[in-house]
Amino acid sequence: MNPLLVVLFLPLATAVFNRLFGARLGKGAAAGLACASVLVAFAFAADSVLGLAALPAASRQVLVHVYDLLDLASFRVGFDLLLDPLSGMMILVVTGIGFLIHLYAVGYMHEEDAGEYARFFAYVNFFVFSMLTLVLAANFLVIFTGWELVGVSSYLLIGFYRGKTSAADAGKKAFIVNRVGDFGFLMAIFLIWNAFGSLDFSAVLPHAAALSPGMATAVGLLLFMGAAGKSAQGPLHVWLPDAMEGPTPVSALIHAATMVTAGVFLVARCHAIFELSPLALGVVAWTGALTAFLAATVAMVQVDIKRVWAYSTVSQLGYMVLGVGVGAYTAGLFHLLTHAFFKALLFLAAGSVMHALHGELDMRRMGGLWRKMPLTCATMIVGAACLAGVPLTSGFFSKDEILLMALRGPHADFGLWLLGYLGAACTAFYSGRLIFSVFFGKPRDHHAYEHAHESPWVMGLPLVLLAVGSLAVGLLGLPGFLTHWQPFTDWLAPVFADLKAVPEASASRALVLGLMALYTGTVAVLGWIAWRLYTGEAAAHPADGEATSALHRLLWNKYFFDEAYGFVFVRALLGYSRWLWRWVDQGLVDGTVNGVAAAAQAAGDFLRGRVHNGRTRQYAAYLAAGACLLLGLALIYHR
Amino acid sequence: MIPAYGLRDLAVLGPEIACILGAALVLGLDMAFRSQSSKRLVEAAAALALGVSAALALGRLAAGPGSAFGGQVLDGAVPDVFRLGLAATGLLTLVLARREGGSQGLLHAEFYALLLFALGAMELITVSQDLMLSFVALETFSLAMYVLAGFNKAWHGNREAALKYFLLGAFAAAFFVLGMALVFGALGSVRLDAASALLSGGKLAAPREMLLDLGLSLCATALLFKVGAAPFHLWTPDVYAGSTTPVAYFLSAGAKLAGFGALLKLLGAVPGCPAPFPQILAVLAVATLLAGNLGALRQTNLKRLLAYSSVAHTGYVLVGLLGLGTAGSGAAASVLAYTLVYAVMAFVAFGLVAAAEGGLKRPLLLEDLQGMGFERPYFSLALAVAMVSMAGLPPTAGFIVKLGVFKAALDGGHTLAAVVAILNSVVSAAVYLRVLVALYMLPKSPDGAQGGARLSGTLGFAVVALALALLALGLLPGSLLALGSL
Amino acid sequence: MFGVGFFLALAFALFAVGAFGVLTRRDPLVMFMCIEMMFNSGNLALVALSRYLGLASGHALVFFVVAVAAAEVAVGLGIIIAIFRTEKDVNVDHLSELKG
Amino acid sequence: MLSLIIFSPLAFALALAFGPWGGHKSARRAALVLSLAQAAFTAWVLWGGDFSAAGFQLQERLAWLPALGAGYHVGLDGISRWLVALNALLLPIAVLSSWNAVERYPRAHYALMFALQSMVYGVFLSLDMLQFYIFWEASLLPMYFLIGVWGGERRLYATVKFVLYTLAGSLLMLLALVWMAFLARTQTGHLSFDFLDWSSLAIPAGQQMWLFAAFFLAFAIKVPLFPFHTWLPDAHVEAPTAGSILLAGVLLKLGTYALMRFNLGLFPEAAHAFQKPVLIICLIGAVYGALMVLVQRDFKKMVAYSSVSHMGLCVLGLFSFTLAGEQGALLTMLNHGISTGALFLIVGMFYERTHTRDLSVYGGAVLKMPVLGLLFLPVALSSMGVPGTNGFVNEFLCLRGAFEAFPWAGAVAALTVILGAAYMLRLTQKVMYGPLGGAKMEALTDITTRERASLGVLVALIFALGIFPEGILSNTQPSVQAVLARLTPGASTPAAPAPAAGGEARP
Repeated sequence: MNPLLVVLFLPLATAVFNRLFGARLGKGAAAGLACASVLVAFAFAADSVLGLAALPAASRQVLVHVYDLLDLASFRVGFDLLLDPLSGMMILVVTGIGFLIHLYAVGYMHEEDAGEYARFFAYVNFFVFSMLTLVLAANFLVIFTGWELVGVSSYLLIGFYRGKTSAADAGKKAFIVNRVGDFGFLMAIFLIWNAFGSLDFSAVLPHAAALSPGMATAVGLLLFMGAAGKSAQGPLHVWLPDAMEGPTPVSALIHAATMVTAGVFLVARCHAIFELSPLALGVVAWTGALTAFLAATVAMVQVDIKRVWAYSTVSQLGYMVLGVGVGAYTAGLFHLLTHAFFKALLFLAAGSVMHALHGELDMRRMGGLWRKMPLTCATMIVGAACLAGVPLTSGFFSKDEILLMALRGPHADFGLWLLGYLGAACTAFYSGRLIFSVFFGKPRDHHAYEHAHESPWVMGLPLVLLAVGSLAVGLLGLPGFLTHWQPFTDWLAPVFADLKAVPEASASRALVLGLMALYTGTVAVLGWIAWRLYTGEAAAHPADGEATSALHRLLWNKYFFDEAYGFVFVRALLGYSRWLWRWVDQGLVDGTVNGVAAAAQAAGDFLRGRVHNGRTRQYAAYLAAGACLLLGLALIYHR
Repeated sequence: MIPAYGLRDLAVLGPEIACILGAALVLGLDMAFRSQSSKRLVEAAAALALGVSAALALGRLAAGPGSAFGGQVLDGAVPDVFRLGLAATGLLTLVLARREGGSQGLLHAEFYALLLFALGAMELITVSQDLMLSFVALETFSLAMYVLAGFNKAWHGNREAALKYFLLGAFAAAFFVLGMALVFGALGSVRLDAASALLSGGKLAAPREMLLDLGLSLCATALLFKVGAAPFHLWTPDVYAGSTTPVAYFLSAGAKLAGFGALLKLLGAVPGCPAPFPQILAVLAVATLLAGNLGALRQTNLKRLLAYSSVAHTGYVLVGLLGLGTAGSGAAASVLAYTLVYAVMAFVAFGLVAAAEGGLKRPLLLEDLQGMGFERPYFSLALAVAMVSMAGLPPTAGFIVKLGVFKAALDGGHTLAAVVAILNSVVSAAVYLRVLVALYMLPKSPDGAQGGARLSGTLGFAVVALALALLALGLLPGSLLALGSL
Repeated sequence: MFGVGFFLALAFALFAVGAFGVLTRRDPLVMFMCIEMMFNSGNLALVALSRYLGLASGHALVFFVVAVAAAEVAVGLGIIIAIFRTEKDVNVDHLSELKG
Repeated sequence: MLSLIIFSPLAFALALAFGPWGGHKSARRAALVLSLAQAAFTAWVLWGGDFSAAGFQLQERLAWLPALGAGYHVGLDGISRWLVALNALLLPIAVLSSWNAVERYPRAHYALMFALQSMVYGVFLSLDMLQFYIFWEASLLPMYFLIGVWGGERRLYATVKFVLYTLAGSLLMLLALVWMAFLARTQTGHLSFDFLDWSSLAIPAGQQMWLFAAFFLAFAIKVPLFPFHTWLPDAHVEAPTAGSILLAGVLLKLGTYALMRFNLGLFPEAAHAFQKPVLIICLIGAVYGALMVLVQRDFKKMVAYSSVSHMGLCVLGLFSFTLAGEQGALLTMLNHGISTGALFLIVGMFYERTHTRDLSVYGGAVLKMPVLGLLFLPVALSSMGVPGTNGFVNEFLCLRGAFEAFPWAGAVAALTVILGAAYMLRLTQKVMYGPLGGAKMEALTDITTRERASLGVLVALIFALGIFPEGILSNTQPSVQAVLARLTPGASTPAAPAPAAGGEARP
């Protein structure tokens, strides 16, 4: 049996088993089973990837046909899996980081009862399965299947705390917003089907050039609509911050490390189509850049630490999208990889803080926690450094690469770079702000502070591993002028072999170094500002609803996206539907039906009351009239 | 030259003669035995006469068409089946009278005699080829029916019904007389076969043809009055409601059979049924359907509801008549089948009304049926079958015959009339569903009739058997369709 | 000058008058007499046409009609008298309890 | 064999109505056993057919009404096979759903369900159109009683509306049937109601329009398509659970099945002429239905309106005249039966416990009913068409078919993907999640083994059909392709003779 099947179906099997019987097994067994399945999946994934690596670079593609999904005479599509460098990288990320997060969750969720515990792990395993389906897909139908299934598991996990209305709302919102994107994806699939008569990547992507420019643009934009939904790009980003209603490991796994990167993955996967349309690529890049910048500005004023990381995730996803949008697929994917590590780390660390403070998430009530939880503090600082792009961390290299490509890549634009740069500056500020508010300065809520404690080792271990990973992963993609050892680029090279120029050639070493210096300086300055602002006794946090300026109010309310959607889509749509129901359905359509019945009854009443009134003479009159009618008709026909 | 008539001529009229002799026998027996036991004897004699009449009709059916009295009487398959149906209707009326006749003051020899006279005349009109003969027959059975409608003089309703029926019936008959005069003017005779011979030979001058059509239209008025076609139908609800239930049944089923038998003969005078007759029939059919169905829609008195329903059914039969001009449309057969099945459906319905109203001092209302569905399962099922059949829904005989009339109309090219008629079926379904609603879906009404609605005795047997027959004919309608090959 | 047309017109007029009477009078007896008039208008037409066509059979028909009308009188009077006896009031418009 | 399938439930119905089962316990037990036996027998028969070819299998013919050219003629093909199976499947489930809910006149209740099943079988299997019509109309009556006797507060209004509305449509079809028989007479010399005879008739294009319209109206009301749908919410809301399951599960399918077999199969030219208007109606219906669901406050009404939306999609697929669309429509018939059946089953479970369908009372049910929560989810996912559940496959294929025919149609229809998620999740959340809704929710008890079994079977099917759709699609394909072949212009319709002067001329 192909190891990929184990990778894929073992988590599914465990998920089903745990969901059905996990509650009876007890917590330990359920968690153990779940973790083990992901670890085994990781092992098999690693094995598969190593096997792939052993192949010559040009033929690194393994196609696995599981069974036929649909067979419509001239059109067939199967449940087919494709292992290539791109999906190989992704399955390692999904199972690897997935495992660490599972491990973390063993500790994090231990207060839940056995049933909930098993349910949690079932859902998470199911998510792993869904995500693997997505990345391993060899055709558009399977990728759409995975695409939707991660949506479902995300929905389930966001709404994990089923008794909470806000959790259920957030899950619903996530799913519906994603569905808006899926609408585009579905249309793109149909267009591809029309154009190629097949949905297999192997039949579509190598022959993408056959698409007319207009069609390529349409397909690209529609695909990106799907990608934007899943990767929380503006204006479809609104679900991601709310998704933090889910348990923290979920935020780390799904809403930071893996699922949300699916959009980036999709664009990279279909780059052959995007490359045909400068317009589509432009939309991708500008969407990414704007999202990166705007989300970073919002993150600067939020006080809920998970929410800060959520907006940060939106922003970082913007960078990845910007990367693929400017044609720097490798750079975008590299940021995906580094971000997976450090954002997972940041969320887990935030979870650790939250765990220590019994669910407290408001950074205004924290402070000075480094004494109580040094490990969490240290690892979170590592993560934040990566996020902020402190030199020599992985985030520094990956973000740097993207910005460079925005300035000098094949589809570069100074505006893109500028937005990216400003976003990076904001990132440095909010990362610093969060770290300093939470761990440094004086405790602002003494009661909470007194009861704070470091997390157990099952939570600590993943933090450490992820911190190490966050730092180390940067080595895979050092800038080209430092070393010729470029494992990441080389590994993905076969996937992007169809692209024309080697983009980096256009950037001089001086420019690269100059930009690095600029970023370093910016990070240092903004970090210092954050330190000054947020370590004091009365840190510069305004209270809820207290706006210091119009700008602050704008950011605090996240540019009023939710309100706008609430008005346009929810209230207007519901209002319209209600109107439609009352006046059209009940009024016009049903009214016609009932009106006909009422008219018949009225006619019946008329006949009974007026015509059959019991008077013989009237009856005789009708009789005579009838006779006249007959005679009249006869005469008419004989005229 | 005086033609010589013989036994052969009498044989053709055998069924009628059996009825008339039966009537005489009944009266004679009543005079001979003025005792309580004579009631049964009289009843048996009447039944016997009707049985003989039916048997003779069957014999005539087997013997094939026969002309008698110089062509004034012409029987054939269709009239013979009408006669058979009339005799059967008479028997069913006896069954009904047996159940409630006592309490309704019907069990007198005169009742049976009048019934037999009426039936004899009704059978006669279906074979008559001579308008004068038809007129005499029409008046004979009409007079008998006026009396039957007012038979129970103690009932106020009976008296009013009789007077209304009489005045309107006589009024309608006057139109027949005038019509007959016009026909005579056109043809020099009142023989239908003469008309058909002249018309098909094209030997009739245009003004005379017009006169003939006017005359036939006026004659038709009286017949349409009898079958209850709008706008000549207004008497039906009042008279049915005012009469005793057996008489109401007889008025509805018997008059329909006889009236349509006569109408078929009348229209047979105009071969190919040229204009204006199809137009007249179409207008009347639509008017009748609307009047009957819409009138019944809000009716709560069950007998009135059945009266309106009888009007509506007349409408459907008229739709079937539309096909008369087209050879092979099976129009006559569809009319025949429809009226026969109507007689059965009406019997089940009126029979159940009779069973339910037992001892009730006021008219039976829909609400009296409430809650009976599961308490009186057989009663309710039989009524439900009758209602479904009347609504023309499968799998009942009502559906098959309705299909027949629609088919005839469509074959005659009267698509529009067929569409209107079929949409009327929705209204009629609404009417009959109300009965089912009352039976099965509403709780017992506090002032509803108590006790009655037991199916027992001859009536119970007949009602259940005929309800089953409606179902059986719906599933295996071979015998109904065989009428088409007559 | 009194051709068949005249008689036919007279017959129609009589018929119309009779019908008008039925529709306007309230006494059942009078109504019934009006109906008799309608019958007889038919008879008149028959006789006239019979003469015009030179056929005797029309006269024979008239006898049938007269006979039937006589029978009708017998039954009709019976019914009307039965009503007279019990109701006292013989306005047909008042006999309208059966309706709806 | 097929006749046994059709008439065995009728025999069972009589046995139940008049048999020796006095109390409601013995009646329901008998009903369950009989329905399971019936299902097993049907499954056994269906297994035997050969569905690699398009023709009708297991045909049976009897002379019935030779005078009218109507006979008794049944047959089974790939299209009807699964609908028959669905009908067999849903009866035991419906019986189980009324287990405790029906205490008044249980024998009559179960007998009517069997009678309904028999009529539905008859519709799916009839190849003689008069016989088809008889079954079609006769299927109204059992449902009329099921709603009218065992229904809710406004049952009379609902049931009378249901019967009259559907009757109004089908009566015109009756005229069209007779017209077709006349056509057969003019072309073959004898009246015929046989579908196979009709398939080879050359119907003048002008007449096709009228005939198509008459058929379409009947079926559109049954489906029901917008704007003929208003009877459905009323009927569903008032129907007892079993009635709703059967109504949504099989009765609506009569309409779509008949559209596919007769409207498309007999009037290809008219079908092409009507394609766009019908597609537009379907689009309106699909989106409009979904919007209606969004604003309902009644649990059952939501599910009912979602049927309007789903059936709009189904007919959309049908009228795309593409293989994907037809296959999708056929799958929709099955899957909608399963998932909406399951939804109504769930509504019934709640109603039995809370005696209210007002959603404002609901909330947090999953906390009290974890097992139901587990089984509810796949049903909801299926209804909104999530991959892995059956709902996805049919939705995908229907949309695909529409898109293939007219991209705009596919695009508009795909809005239901979003709206479907919106309303289904809203429903799920209202009922299952959030804090407990109140006293009525506090008193909830989780579903019993009986309820688990019935719902579990449906959920298992939801997954099975979602994961292996080919299991069904592969053996419906030949029959569906045969339908499509007739629709392809010039493929199989013989040249139509010049129509007689004037459209109204008699055939």
